[in-house]
Amino acid sequence: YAERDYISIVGSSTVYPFSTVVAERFGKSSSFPTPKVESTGSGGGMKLFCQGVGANTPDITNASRAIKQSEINLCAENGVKDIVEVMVGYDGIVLAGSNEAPQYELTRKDIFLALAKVVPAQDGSETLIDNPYKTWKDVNPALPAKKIEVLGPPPTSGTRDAFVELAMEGGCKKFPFIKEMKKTDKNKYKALCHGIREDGAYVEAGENDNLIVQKLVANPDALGIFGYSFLEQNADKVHGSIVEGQAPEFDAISDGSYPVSRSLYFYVKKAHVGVIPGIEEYLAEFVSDKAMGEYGYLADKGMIPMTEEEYEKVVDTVENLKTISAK
Amino acid sequence: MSIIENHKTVGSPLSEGAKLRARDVCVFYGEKQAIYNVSLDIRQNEVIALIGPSGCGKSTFLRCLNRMNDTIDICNVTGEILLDGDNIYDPRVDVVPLRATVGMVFQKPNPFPKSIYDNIAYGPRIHGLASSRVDLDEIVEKSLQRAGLWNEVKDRLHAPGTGLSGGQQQRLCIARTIAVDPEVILMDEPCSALDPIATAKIEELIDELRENYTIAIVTHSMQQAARVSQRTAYFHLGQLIEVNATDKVFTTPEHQLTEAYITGRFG
Amino acid sequence: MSIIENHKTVGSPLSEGAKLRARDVCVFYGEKQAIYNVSLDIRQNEVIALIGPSGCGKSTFLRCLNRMNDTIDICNVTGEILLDGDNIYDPRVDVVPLRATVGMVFQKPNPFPKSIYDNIAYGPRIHGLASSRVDLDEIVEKSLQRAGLWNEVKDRLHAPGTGLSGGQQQRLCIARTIAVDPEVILMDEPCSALDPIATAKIEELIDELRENYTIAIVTHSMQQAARVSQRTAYFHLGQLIEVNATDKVFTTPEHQLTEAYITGRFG
Amino acid sequence: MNYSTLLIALLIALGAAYFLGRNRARSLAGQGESMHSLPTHYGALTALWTTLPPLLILIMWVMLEPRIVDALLTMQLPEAIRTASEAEVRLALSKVHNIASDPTMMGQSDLGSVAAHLVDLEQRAAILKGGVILSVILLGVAVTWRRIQPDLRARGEVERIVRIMLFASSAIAVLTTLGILVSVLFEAVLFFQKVSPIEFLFGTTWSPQVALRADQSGSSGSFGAVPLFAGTLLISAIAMFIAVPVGLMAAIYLSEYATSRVRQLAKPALEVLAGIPTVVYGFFAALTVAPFIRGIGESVGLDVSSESALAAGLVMGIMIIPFVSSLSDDVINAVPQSLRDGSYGLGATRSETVRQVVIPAALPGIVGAVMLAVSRAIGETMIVAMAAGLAANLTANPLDSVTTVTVQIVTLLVGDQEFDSPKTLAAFALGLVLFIVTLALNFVAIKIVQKYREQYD
Amino acid sequence: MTDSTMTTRQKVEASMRRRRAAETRFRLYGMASVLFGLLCLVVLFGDIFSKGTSAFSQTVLTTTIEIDGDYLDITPDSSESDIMSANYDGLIKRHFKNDVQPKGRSEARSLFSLISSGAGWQIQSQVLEDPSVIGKTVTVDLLVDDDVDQWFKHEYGNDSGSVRLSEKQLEWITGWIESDALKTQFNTTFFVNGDSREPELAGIRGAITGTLLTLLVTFLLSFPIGVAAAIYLEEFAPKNRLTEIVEININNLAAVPSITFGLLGLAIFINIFGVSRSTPLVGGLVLTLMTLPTIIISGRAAIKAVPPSIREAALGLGASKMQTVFHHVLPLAMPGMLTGTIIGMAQALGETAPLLMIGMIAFVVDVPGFINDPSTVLPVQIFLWSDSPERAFTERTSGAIMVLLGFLIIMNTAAVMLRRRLERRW
Ligand SMILES: Nc1ncnc2c1ncn2[C@@H]1O[C@H](COP(=O)(O)OP(=O)(O)OP(=O)(O)O)[C@@H](O)[C@H]1O
Ligand SMILES: Nc1ncnc2c1ncn2[C@@H]1O[C@H](COP(=O)(O)OP(=O)(O)OP(=O)(O)O)[C@@H](O)[C@H]1O
Ligand SMILES: [Mg+2]
Ligand SMILES: [Mg+2]
Ligand SMILES: O=P([O-])([O-])[O-]
Repeated sequence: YAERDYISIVGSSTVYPFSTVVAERFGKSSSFPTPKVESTGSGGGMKLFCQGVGANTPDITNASRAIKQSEINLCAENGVKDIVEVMVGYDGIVLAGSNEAPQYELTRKDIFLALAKVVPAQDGSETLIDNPYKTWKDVNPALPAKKIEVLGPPPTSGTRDAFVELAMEGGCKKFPFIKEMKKTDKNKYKALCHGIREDGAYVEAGENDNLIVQKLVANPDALGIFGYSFLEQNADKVHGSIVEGQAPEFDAISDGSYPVSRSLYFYVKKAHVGVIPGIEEYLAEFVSDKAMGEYGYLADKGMIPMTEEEYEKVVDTVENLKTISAK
Repeated sequence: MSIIENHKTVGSPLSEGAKLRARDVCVFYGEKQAIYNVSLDIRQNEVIALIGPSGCGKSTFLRCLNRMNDTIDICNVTGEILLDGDNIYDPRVDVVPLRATVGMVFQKPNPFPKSIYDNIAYGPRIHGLASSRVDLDEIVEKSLQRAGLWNEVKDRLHAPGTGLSGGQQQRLCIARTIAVDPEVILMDEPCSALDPIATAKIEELIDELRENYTIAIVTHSMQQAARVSQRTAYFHLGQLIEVNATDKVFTTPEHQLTEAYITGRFG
Repeated sequence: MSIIENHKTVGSPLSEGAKLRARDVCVFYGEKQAIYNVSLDIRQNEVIALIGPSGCGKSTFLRCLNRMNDTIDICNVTGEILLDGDNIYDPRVDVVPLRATVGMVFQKPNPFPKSIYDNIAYGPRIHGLASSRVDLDEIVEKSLQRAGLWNEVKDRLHAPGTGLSGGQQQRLCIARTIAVDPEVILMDEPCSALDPIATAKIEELIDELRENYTIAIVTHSMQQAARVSQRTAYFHLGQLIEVNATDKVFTTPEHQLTEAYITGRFG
Repeated sequence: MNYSTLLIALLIALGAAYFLGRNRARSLAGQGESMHSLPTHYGALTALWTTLPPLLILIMWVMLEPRIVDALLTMQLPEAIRTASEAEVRLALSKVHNIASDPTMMGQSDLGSVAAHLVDLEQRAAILKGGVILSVILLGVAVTWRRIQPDLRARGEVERIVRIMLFASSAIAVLTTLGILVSVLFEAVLFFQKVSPIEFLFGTTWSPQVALRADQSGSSGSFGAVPLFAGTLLISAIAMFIAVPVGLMAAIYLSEYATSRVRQLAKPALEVLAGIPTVVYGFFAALTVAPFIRGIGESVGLDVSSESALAAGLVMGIMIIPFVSSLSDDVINAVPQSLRDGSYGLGATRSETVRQVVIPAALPGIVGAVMLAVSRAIGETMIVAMAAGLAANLTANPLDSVTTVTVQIVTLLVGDQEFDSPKTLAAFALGLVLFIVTLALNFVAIKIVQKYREQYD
Repeated sequence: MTDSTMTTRQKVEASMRRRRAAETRFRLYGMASVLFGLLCLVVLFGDIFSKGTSAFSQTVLTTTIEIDGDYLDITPDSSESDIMSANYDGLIKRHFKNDVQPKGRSEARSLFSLISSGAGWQIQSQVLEDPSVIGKTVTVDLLVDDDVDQWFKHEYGNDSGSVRLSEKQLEWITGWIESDALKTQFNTTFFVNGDSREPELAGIRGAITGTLLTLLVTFLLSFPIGVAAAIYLEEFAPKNRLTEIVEININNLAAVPSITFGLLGLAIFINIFGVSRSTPLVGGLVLTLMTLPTIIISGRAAIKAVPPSIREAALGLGASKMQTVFHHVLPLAMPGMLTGTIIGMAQALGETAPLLMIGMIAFVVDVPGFINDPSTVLPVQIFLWSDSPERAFTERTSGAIMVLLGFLIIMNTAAVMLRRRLERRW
């Protein structure tokens, strides 16, 4: 097992832009080499992370979701017992449209009705029918009579999972009989709330968010689903739709009033602390106020900082390297 | 043995109403000149034999007559060649009908990597000479028979032409050429790989064809030249030395070089 | 004209202390048999001429003698061929020294797409026959001279061999073969594309080579066979019909087929 | 001695051995011996025997040294660590390595002594390695030198060795196939335990939306791969529809019509198309071609989705043009001129000659080129993912959005995955089926080539 | 139509109209095909160039700043690590605070955000280079933030709603423009730096080096192995069922999705042989597996195209099979093999998917020195940048593509020149 003197980080492509900024600053301002950050996706990162301990496995994995029990088990099987979970902040998921199109004011129910595979029949009965809606106006008379066309990530993506859970399910629950179903037939409930239509209204457009932005510019009638940082950078081209009366803005996401946002994490292999040089220092840099704080450079890069309270907890976790099991 | 740069051909190279007339033809391969100011007429219904030492330019001259030299990049032809009075080197001339009219048998047999049948049928097909399959079969059989190959290949017409013996390939190429029924036939040593019997067969064919066609044949065999041709042209180092009636050339050549060549005193 | 399946060669195909002995050689191209039970001895210092109608199997037989038939996938040889007493078809035999010992000139000239010089020098180079550049130059010049090509190409030794005339290419291939100085030389119609003078030159060469080498030559010219060979073998449809001293074959052939062939009554 | 020094030493040995062997053969020949082979063959033989064995040893060494060193180090570790879990041992070893590479840390850790031991081991290994390699080199020279006698069949031996090396090279390609098969098979079998092969092969709905987390859920997920194969077929067909005619005609034009100047410029220029990163094509397809097609479609009243198979296929076709054009150009160029002459001599036009003589003669090579292009089309992901979308529609309409097997494999593998979920395993099953399908395709292609092969000369 | 009474000449003449037309059409198709291919190339190049050229210039702010040793707490005699860790960012902030006098904390923040976060490192490296500047006042060209850079380079943000800069910020910038402090210069950073998350600091040197090393490994392995395999299969392998299966297999390998090679590389090279992740070595090995089929297939086609008479001539002279192959067949087949290699290497040069599995889709700042240092390659860099939110990465993506194409063209030119020398028709 060859020695390794740099930190090896793998994992989520969503966390990658933030993790790399920290890595770069850490490398430049400390005597340690710049960590290597791979973008493998949350699941791929976990797989590598849980392969075992030693210099040929990564020290840290980023994730755009919390670690799963099955992954914790896998890690344990391979001797990775002490894992430190560090929450990074929030990522707002926006439904954006071209600046040439009017801003939509949507509710989660609208989103659900527009994008679900099956919806409750229009007559108010409790029957379920294949999604019949062609235009936004069909969904909600207050909306423009534009064709429903939403460019979004494919089912393999974490962003999609989050979107489905936060936006679609949120809307889905607004139907009392469906909400009832959750108690009686959970599987059916989930299939219903999480199933996205496959008739072309929802376009699986890959995971390159810049591409979605540009496609929106080319096709002003469409909406696109992507992360807040792309909206922020491309504000001259696209705008975020208002969801539940709230535009996707920094503060609204931060305080939770914009409903479609998820937390980002990274996980540290505690056993590597002290073996691979610089891990503690890297963690310190990451949770420092100048990085993660409200006015930190991560916020500049589009990450939504967490509340003061949550931040305190994160700092505490890192300082004491509190592992998941000890949580 | 050096010869004067601008040799004047002795004998009777020119004749009235000829089918093919070459005038002052020079051919260059890059810098190197291979043919020097050759003028020669070839009459309708005659067989003319081109003879001369190896490398003297016989093939080169022959290839000029249907512009096969066009396919060699570095080859350059000057002068005029008239077929029925039209200059075939005129830029407006289409080489395709020209070559269909002036057919050629090459020195090295070059069968297509196709079946024997398809080798023969190729020409008639592209020119639309056969109106039906039966027609075509007939053309193929006829051509192979005239080239004396039919008996040897009739039960393997669909075997590849490249699997034939050297002499068979040569006859295949002859058959292929006569299958398109050209008016002028240029033959570059058509019998070089043939045994006496096959040779006799081809010579018979040439005799028979002469009634309707014009034939130029390159040969190294003086006997053959004597047997099949009416006139003989003798080339030497790219120059046309002498053209005369065949019996005259072989009995009383006018030019000393010709005499030296046919009597075998040379070099 | 059908012949008996197992014809017994007339004349004297076998002889004591021969250099090359073929015994019961049969050759098949796939299903098709091209040579039937041929047994023939070729003596040291003799020139044997193989004659016969086109497609009768002369080339095929010749190619057996240095295992060139190995290169044709579908070709299959049975029987024995002994060179100085060793069976060349023994699986342990290395064909490389065999072919260096038994050289071959092919029916269709096949120069390498290299310069004239490199065409000739190739053999001596791979066999290490020249110890220096000067040596090699000498071998090249000597070979070209013996093949009667030197004068024509001496000032363009570095031009491509493929840019030569048909006859020149043929002589190039002859020169290439004698440059490696083999013990037995197999020549498949070496003069087919040559004019009488060049032919005479090659015949002279053959005569000269005979003093030290063993030569088998395929030819369609009976005159040539008569001029250069001591013995003549007549092939017919894959069978060896007759082998006899050349003058005997051409004056008083034993077999009726031979007679028919040499007198030109045939087909 | 480190590896680069050793490699340089090997190179020097190679040259020296060659000259030694050759000169020995020469001097023997000079003494009147008749050598079996040329001096250069003896040189080559000596060179091979002096460099191949040490090279093999070196490769083994590279692979084994770390393992042996670690095994030795493990014995040095404190009892407590050694008897703890394997993970502990590995961690400790990593730490030891890190300490050893940074002398200032040596004294600061309880593992300092082990690290010192490691440094010592490494030094000794380096000396040993150098010694072994050098002696093997010398041994090789000496033995071969002694073996060089007039009756040594050097050429045969060299050729046998070269032949083995040639064989080994082609074995690598075959081993790769096996490796791929093995690495896909295992997980594909796991997949088929969860999803029935019947459903997978004949199902017409592809929607891998399955739950990955206990607290999360999706629809049950369906794994009918037919739409993926249909999509692959559609997109590849469109791509080939562009690439084959354009590529083949370009090859014909370049080799038969164009002047050599044009050919020498245009051919490499076209080859650049194959090397443009697929991201560029992806953006081009998604942002230029797709809206263009959509615009045209809408102007004639067609309903075109903004992601279309046509856009991806067209652009992919452009990308693989050089596969067809350059490789075909080479084989067309290799057809002997005498065949063309034969055809021209009969009065065929150029195009007739090309179509009926040249192309058939070059067919095996052309089919090879086309197969390579098809393969590339099937294997391409980025363009499809960016321009044709990822939705698995079962359609033959090129204006619809479709997806391909390869794209799904990639998205499944790079997306959020879980080792035992059918969603991730599906990638392997797809890989396996794709492998089998293309195998069948190639089988057919080879049979066709064998049937129509025309051997010239 | 063909009347049996017509002579051949008449029949041929009769067919000529159609055939001439067919000929012309055929020729036009050919020309059109070549032109189409070239046109695509021009369009793609034009597209990339129009987007990418601006990546080669960078906006800087010229300012005169005092390297205040007291503030930084260093003297010319301080140790290197002290000099390294001094607070240069603070110095710059203080400088602009004094210079521009922003009101309040949030205005100060928006002022500081106009200057690149790399500005501190610029000063740092200047001080490290020459500690005697400590205490002096120097004039420096400080990098500005990518937003300012974009706004300034693209004619003051011609897309009207360039809302990334506030009124106040624009006011300051306009001030700088008026005092001629803001200018663009050649973007050397782009060529000498490794990757960075700040567009104005990001460079491709690491990716170029990684690409060079990776392709070197790929070429050194795939070319000889591919050629050797092609020779073996075409010339030496017995022609039987088994070789047919091998042939089909190799053809099939070309159709294996490239990511699968990544999986294989992960399993074999990393997990079994212990090669480290993210290195040019493992990248080169994986790309070798991927390019081999292309080289083998084209190599076999090229060998097949050599006429048998050439082989016969050599064999007839007593050349061994091996000599025949290496002296005659291989040189004649070499142009075709090089074509395959050019295309295969071009493909390897543009590939990203298989590299994902072996950890080369990564953020690597340090320039790799050797084949076992962590590194990334150009197409990966392009892929990563194209997916970055910062707008300024768009032009850098195109800039990197231009460099990649330059790389490709240089690589191809070398091979093409070689090929041209080897090519001949017989
Ligand atoms: N490669 C081959 N495949 C199949 N049949 C062949 C092949 N080569 C020759 N033959 C056949 O074998 C027979 C003998 O051919 P061979 O070349 O030995 O004749 P030959 O006596 O040399 O004739 P020629 O004087 O015309 O050269 C012929 O019928 C020929 O068609
Ligand atoms: N393609 C070529 N490139 C260069 N020189 C050539 C070419 N073809 C022929 N030559 C030269 O032109 C001269 C005439 O060649 P040509 O082929 O016309 O001779 P030939 O009279 O047909 O001879 P042979 O009887 O040997 O076939 C020769 O010196 C030959 O070397
Ligand atoms: Mg000639
Ligand atoms: Mg023959
Ligand atoms: O890469 P993700 O797991 O964040 O989609």
